[in-house]
Amino acid sequence: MNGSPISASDLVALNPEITLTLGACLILVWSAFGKARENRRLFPSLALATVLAALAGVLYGLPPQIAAGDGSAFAGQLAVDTYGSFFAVLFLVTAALAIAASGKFLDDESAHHPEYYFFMLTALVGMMIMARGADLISIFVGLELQALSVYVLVGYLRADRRSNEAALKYFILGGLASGIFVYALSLVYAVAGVTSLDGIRMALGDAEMASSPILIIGLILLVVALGFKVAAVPFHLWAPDAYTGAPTPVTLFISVASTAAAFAMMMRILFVAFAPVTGSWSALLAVLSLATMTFGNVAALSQDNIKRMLAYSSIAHAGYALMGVVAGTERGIAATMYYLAAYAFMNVGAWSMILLLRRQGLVTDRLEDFSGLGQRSGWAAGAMILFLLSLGGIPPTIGFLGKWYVFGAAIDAGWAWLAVAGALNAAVSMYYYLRIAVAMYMREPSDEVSLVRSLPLNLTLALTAAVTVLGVLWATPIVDWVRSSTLIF
Amino acid sequence: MDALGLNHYLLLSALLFGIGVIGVLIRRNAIMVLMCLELIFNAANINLVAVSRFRPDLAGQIFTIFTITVAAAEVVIGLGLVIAMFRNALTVNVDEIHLLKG
Amino acid sequence: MSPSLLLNLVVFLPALGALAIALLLGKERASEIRWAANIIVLVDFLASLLLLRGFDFGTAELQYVTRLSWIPSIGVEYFTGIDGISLTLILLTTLLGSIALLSSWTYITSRIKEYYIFLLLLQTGMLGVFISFDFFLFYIFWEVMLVPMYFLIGIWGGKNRLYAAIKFFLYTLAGSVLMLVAILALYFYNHSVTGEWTLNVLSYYQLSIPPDLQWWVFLGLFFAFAIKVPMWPFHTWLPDAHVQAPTAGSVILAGVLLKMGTYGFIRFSLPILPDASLQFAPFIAVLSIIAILYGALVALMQKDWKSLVAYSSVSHMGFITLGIFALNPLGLQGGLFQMLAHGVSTGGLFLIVGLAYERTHTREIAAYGGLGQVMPVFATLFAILALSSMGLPGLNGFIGEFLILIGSFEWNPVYTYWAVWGIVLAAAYLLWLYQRVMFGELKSDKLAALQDLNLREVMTLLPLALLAVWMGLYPQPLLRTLEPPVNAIIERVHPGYFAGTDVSPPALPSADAARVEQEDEEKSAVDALADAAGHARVRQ
Amino acid sequence: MLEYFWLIPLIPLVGVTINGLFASRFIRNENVTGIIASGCMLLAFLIGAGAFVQLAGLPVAERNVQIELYDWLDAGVAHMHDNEAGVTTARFRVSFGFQFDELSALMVLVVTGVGFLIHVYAIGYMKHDPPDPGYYRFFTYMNLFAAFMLILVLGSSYAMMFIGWEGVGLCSYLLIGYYYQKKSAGDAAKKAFVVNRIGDAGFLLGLFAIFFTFGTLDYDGVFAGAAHYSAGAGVLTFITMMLLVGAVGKSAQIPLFVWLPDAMEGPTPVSALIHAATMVTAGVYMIVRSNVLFSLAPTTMMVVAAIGALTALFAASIAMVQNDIKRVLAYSTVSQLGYMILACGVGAYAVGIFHLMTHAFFKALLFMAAGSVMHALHGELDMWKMGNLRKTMPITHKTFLVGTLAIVGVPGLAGFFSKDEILWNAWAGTHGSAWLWAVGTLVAGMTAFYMTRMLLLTFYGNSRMDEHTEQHVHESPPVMTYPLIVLAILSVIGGYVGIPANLQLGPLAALHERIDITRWLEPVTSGTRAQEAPGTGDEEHTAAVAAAPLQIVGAIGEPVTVVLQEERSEQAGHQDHTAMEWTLMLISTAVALAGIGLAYRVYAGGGVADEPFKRFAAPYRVLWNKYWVDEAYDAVFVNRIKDLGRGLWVLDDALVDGTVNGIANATLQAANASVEFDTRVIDGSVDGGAGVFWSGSRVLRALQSGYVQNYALIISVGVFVLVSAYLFF
Repeated sequence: MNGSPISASDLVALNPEITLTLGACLILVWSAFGKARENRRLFPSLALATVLAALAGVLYGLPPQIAAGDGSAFAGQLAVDTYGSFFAVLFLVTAALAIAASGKFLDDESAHHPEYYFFMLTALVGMMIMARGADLISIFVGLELQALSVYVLVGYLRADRRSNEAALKYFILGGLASGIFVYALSLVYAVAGVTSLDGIRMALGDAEMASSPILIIGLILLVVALGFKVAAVPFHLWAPDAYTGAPTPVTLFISVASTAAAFAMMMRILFVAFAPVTGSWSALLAVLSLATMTFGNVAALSQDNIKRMLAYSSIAHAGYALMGVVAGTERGIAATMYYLAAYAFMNVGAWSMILLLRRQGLVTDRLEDFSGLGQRSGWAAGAMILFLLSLGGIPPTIGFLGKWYVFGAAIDAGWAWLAVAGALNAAVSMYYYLRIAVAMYMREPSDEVSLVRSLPLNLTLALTAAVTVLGVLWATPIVDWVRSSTLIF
Repeated sequence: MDALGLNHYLLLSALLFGIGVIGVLIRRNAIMVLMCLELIFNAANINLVAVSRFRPDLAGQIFTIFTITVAAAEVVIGLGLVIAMFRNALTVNVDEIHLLKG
Repeated sequence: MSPSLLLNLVVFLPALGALAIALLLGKERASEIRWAANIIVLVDFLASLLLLRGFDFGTAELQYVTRLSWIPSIGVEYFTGIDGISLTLILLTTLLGSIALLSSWTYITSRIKEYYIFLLLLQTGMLGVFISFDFFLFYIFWEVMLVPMYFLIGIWGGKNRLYAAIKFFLYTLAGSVLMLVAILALYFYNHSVTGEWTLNVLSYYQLSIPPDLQWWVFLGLFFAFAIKVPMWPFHTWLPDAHVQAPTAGSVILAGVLLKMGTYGFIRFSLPILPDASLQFAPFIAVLSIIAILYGALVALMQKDWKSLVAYSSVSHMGFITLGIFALNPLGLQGGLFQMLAHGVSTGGLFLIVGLAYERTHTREIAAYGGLGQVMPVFATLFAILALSSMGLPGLNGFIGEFLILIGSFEWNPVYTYWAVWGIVLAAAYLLWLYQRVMFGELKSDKLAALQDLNLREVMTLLPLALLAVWMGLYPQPLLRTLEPPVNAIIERVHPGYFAGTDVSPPALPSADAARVEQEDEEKSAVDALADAAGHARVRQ
Repeated sequence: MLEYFWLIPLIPLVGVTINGLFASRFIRNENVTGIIASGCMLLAFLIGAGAFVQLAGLPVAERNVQIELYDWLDAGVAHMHDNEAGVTTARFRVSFGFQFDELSALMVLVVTGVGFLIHVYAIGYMKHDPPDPGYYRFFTYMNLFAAFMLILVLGSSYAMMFIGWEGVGLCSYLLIGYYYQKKSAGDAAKKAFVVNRIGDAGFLLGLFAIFFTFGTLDYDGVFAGAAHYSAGAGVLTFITMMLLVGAVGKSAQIPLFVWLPDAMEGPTPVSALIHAATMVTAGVYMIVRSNVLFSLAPTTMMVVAAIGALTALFAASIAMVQNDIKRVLAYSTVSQLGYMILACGVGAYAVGIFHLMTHAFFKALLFMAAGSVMHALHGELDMWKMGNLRKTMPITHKTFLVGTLAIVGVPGLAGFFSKDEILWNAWAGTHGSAWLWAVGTLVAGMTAFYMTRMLLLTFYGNSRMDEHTEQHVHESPPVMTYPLIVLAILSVIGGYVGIPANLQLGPLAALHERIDITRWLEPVTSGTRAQEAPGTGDEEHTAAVAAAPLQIVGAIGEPVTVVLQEERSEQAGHQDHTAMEWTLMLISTAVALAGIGLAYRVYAGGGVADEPFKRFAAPYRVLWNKYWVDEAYDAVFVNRIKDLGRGLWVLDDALVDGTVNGIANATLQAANASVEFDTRVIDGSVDGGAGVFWSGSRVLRALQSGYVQNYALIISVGVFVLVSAYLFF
């Protein structure tokens, strides 16, 4: 498998990542010229263009262009399949929305620097490699690339102490997780003797190797590391602080994209490499899933800081998404994939809503800032209601369809009790989502709070809101795509 | 006594890993915490190299090279963050940093 | 216009109207909004009356069927239609809806635009529940209903409205999500048997599910429906919601929303899970009887006019569940009839409370007295509705309760013996209420100055009063409408129940039948010609 | 006429519509309203009379005319409980149908006839100045009552009877509460209805049992089905017992008689019409109507007789010491109803109806006369504030005198014949016994006593009125007195339709040959016709429905049944027992005269200023307080039920809701801060178990200490737990 020269097909397969990298470098270099830095329109549009180009590249790479929908590049380092491209599209769309949403915020914070977009793009490259990596090495590299860029983004507001603190905490814990991750990989490697996922699966074919304690320990450490990345309880503790401390647009981006990337990586590793030993991790994940959604929802109940509330709700949603992984079936994978997609839109929408509000021109994240939004701007409030209902899994929203999928997958795979727990959790979660609704519709508006005027931001809101509803009324495209994307396993 | 076996290396790396983790848990100074993270990475490296030595397979060593690179990058970013923190909070003690909680 | 289109129009007209209002009318143009909303629901009501034209009352098959593929990969369809049960409930809903809107003309003074939009959305949600025969679609309508009602209570409600609203929402939601799990279980079981992914309720009718699975699924559905009904001991959200909700909210809540639960039992639990239904029946009967007596006794002691009516609802709904789970034609028909009767009479009683409250701004029974002297019309209508609610022969309440009791007597006289006391108590608490409010000396000059009902207010109550009398004196049309589906359900639960009678029970509507019907409708003239040509060719 | 008998119950409804909708707004003339109402009653009476005559013209077998207006309830198939009639399934269907046979005919005449007189009387009685705005309401209710009462007696099935049954209950509620400004009136009305409802509940259960035994609720079907049963069948006992509960409620028997005395809160014509002449006798009518069933349930019969006798005694004893003339009459009514029930209980149904009729005459008369007195004395009711009215109110006095003589059973007047028949049957009837006769006779004595007492205290002796009233005393207007006179005449001659066997000599025998109520009613009371009725109700229905809506269903067949045999033998018995009958008759008359004498001795001679019986403190107090029955009921039932309701309500908040709001409240109280509570309520946070989650939320958030190394520690612990879990389990 070693030493085969890089072929043109490899480059074609890699074109989205290449595009992103080039775009990133371009931004970095261009920003070196003093005048360009002043230009506020330039870099966002540049980044957006890059992302869209990459998106085009991915979509071009979709079947039927790829024969059989499954191939590999770079000597098996990268998988070329619809699964990967699905997540690629997910990341890129999220990124595009995030870029559109963040511009105004950065302006108001007078922190509108090209580096922001640079790191966003590099993070994207990392995520896409996480999703497409077919070898422990490439996956690790992708993970680190994403992680390091995200650390920086979290600490992006240099002058803001909360931003620093969030970044440092995230960094330390993330570093620890990475360490555990790579150590786990080394143990797996020690047993399996190969680093490619397919190789590991073959190696685990024989029983005594599959049952060796070293492998088990490695596997558990691996699950722990992955759990950390998806913010599963009890490895979630970085999430609330990081999400709260980070600049809101960054939170918007990482709470969706990074989580999705982590899930992409997790599912590929578990379902490709460790398929033979499913029994030894599904129960483990079931416990994590239950703990995660319950903890996330309960902890969110009493939050008055809306960013923290949504942070905990993100944790809870990771719990729901895990149900699909627990199921371990093709249906389960599809469920998780759809859930992540749905989650992306509704969560981006909810976070953008926070970007929309400013108290006396300053950043704000308090529950009461939403007071009377219903009277001030019926449309904004209406959109927020949609997002909240979707997050709570109330029809007719994509959030509901997502829950439908994950619960269904769990029941189908015999995890009915988990589904029941999930269902009840959904009811509990509605309680704190409703607190926002209460603020918006049953409180008097305060003059201090004002809505920012930004076309891109409003477009983001409109788009996400539209998808939140149309995703159900016209669900077939996404659903079919998801189902066709799980064929790799 | 016969030559060192793979298990010895695994044991060594396990100890190193443990030391690293404990260090991360107890050291107050952010710099030292970074160091301990490095220990953890190196524990992994030892494994990888040892394994690829005992069963001829280059992947482990290649992996190691990547790990080292990544670790370096990690330190860079880490120090950067510590400095930024120090600028604002005038401390590098991780237990004095707890604005964000609850 | 094709009949099935008419049905969908009836359901979605309010929502479209809401959209139109939202887009076209600014919130400052209050009176236009009022007029628009009222006209919309009125038109909707008239349109629903058109459904009677060309409805075949003799069959249990679905009619006005619309069947469109929606999310084929998971077998979700847009599948709507009605049988006798749905038809009557739709008529009740449209009627009460228009009355509720009319009643809030002066009652609601703040945030009028939102108010009417929510009411209209609610209307569509409720109607949708009654026409959905795809579980996915049903669940969507079922949940969609919650949201507008939540806001109606939460924004325009009384002092303690937020508490009531959230309690209502979460309580019902907790039930609903369990139903969701149950639905999914059915979904996968159906697939494991038939190998096709479908949420088509009718195809579930054909299943014969192993008892233990039936038991669990029934439990899941039971929580959803029992909370909605609400059955004792899941009833505690009801008094809060009712007392806090604005009049229109209470009317619709009591008139229609509560019926969702019993409708669910009849439409889903009984035909899909016959064995479990039989198994649960005694248990539910006991709960029902507790509800009947418990609700009545608590109502007897209420100091708040509105919560008295609310608790009376608990008692009446107890009768309905008892009738349904008697699992024989009389009980089931009685239950269905009582659903309608209760909608009319209790809806009316809530209007009555609202009218009084609008004048005096108190619901304290003790604050009233002697209204009969100053408000004779009010007194008369109140009397009629109260009497119909306590089941006086010749009024609608009697027919329902009578059939329910006789049905339960067929099943087990002991249940009837206990339930009958509910009727005695009903007389007690309602007459006592009437006496305290209407009889006696006028409590204060404020009361003495009260105006009797104006024309609009009479128009809200009179239809209900007349309906109460009509349903009581000539229930036959309704009963005839309800009988075929009822017989079909009973035959499903008790196979061979009708053996040795002159009645041949119709089969439950079958998915294929519906499909065929649909195709017939779609068959265009062109196809017909093509067929003809084909035949011609064959002949030569 | 006969074809149109179904109009009888509908005509009063016309009056209801006219007076109810237009009177207060457009007519605005009290006389017109009164005349419309009375006119409807008169018309109904005329049709009834015509129909009666035609019915009498028919051969006995065909004296059962039925008509179905429309299908009222046609619900669905039901499975019968196992029964000897062999019915397994039946369709539950009730047609809105009427039946006109000897019994109904008689009842119709009583209801419409007496009803008409009372309406006329009311025209005068209800006039006040200033005009009472409720005047129209009053006549609307009165007509409505008449309509329901007629439905009750004309209905062709138990369901129809039940409609009327509850309907009259409603009307009595409305009419008792007519003076609704008075709290006592409202209470009395409510009490009447609720107590009646208890009876109705029993009736309902009986109804259901009937349906599930015979597969129909139509009289014909039921009675035909009953033929399959031999006496003493358990189910029949149950059915009749349940029906009896209904009758007890309606006819104010022990233990449900408490509502009737209070019902006197209503205007006097109401007391006369509803609570003396018609409604309260519905129970008697029901038992007689169901005589086929009752005759097959000896146990029930015993209970019926016992209840009747006891009630008669009980009420009469109370009546002896009351001072309120209307209350005395009320208790007297209860007591007389006891007589009728007793008659039914001993199997002499016809006699029960006979007494029902005569009682309707003289009791209505007495009430209206009393009303006329009240009218003159500005509503004074205490007979100790009257006296010596015979001068000022001659007509009232004379008519009242006639009524009194009639009720105490002075030979030759109506009461004498009917009461004597009852006593005779109590002795000799199928289920009769010496005890029942003894009680009955004793009651006769008491009746004589309290009636004489009332007569004397009211119209004789010297006046105990205050000046003001005394001056204004006046005879009532003719519109009120004429009905009195008519009724007085009826109270005299009413008895001659049922001449006892031993008096059938000379002209009386001839009269007996022509008119005899027992013979008239025999096809009903002997159950003969029932046995002839074809098959179960079902087939007959199909027949009736298939034919034109106004089709008349006659009865055909030849009379032979067990029941009939019994009746026959009993009649045979009559002849032999003439001697015995004479003795009993003399004894009872003697007792009655003794009662009169005693009362005369005590209360006559004018000088009585105060109740002399107060000397016997203890028994007097017991009777004066009516045995404290009301108090007992309040203490034992009413208040307990209220407590229960209150308790459950608390429970509802505390427990049921508590488990929901669960530990929420607990934690909140522990955390006491009521302020916090409010804020939470305002945040809409106190909610289903929210408290639990809320506090849980706080706990979990404590984990999020903000110290990064705690986080790392938690993570490591998690790792350790997972690893060890795997390695060791």
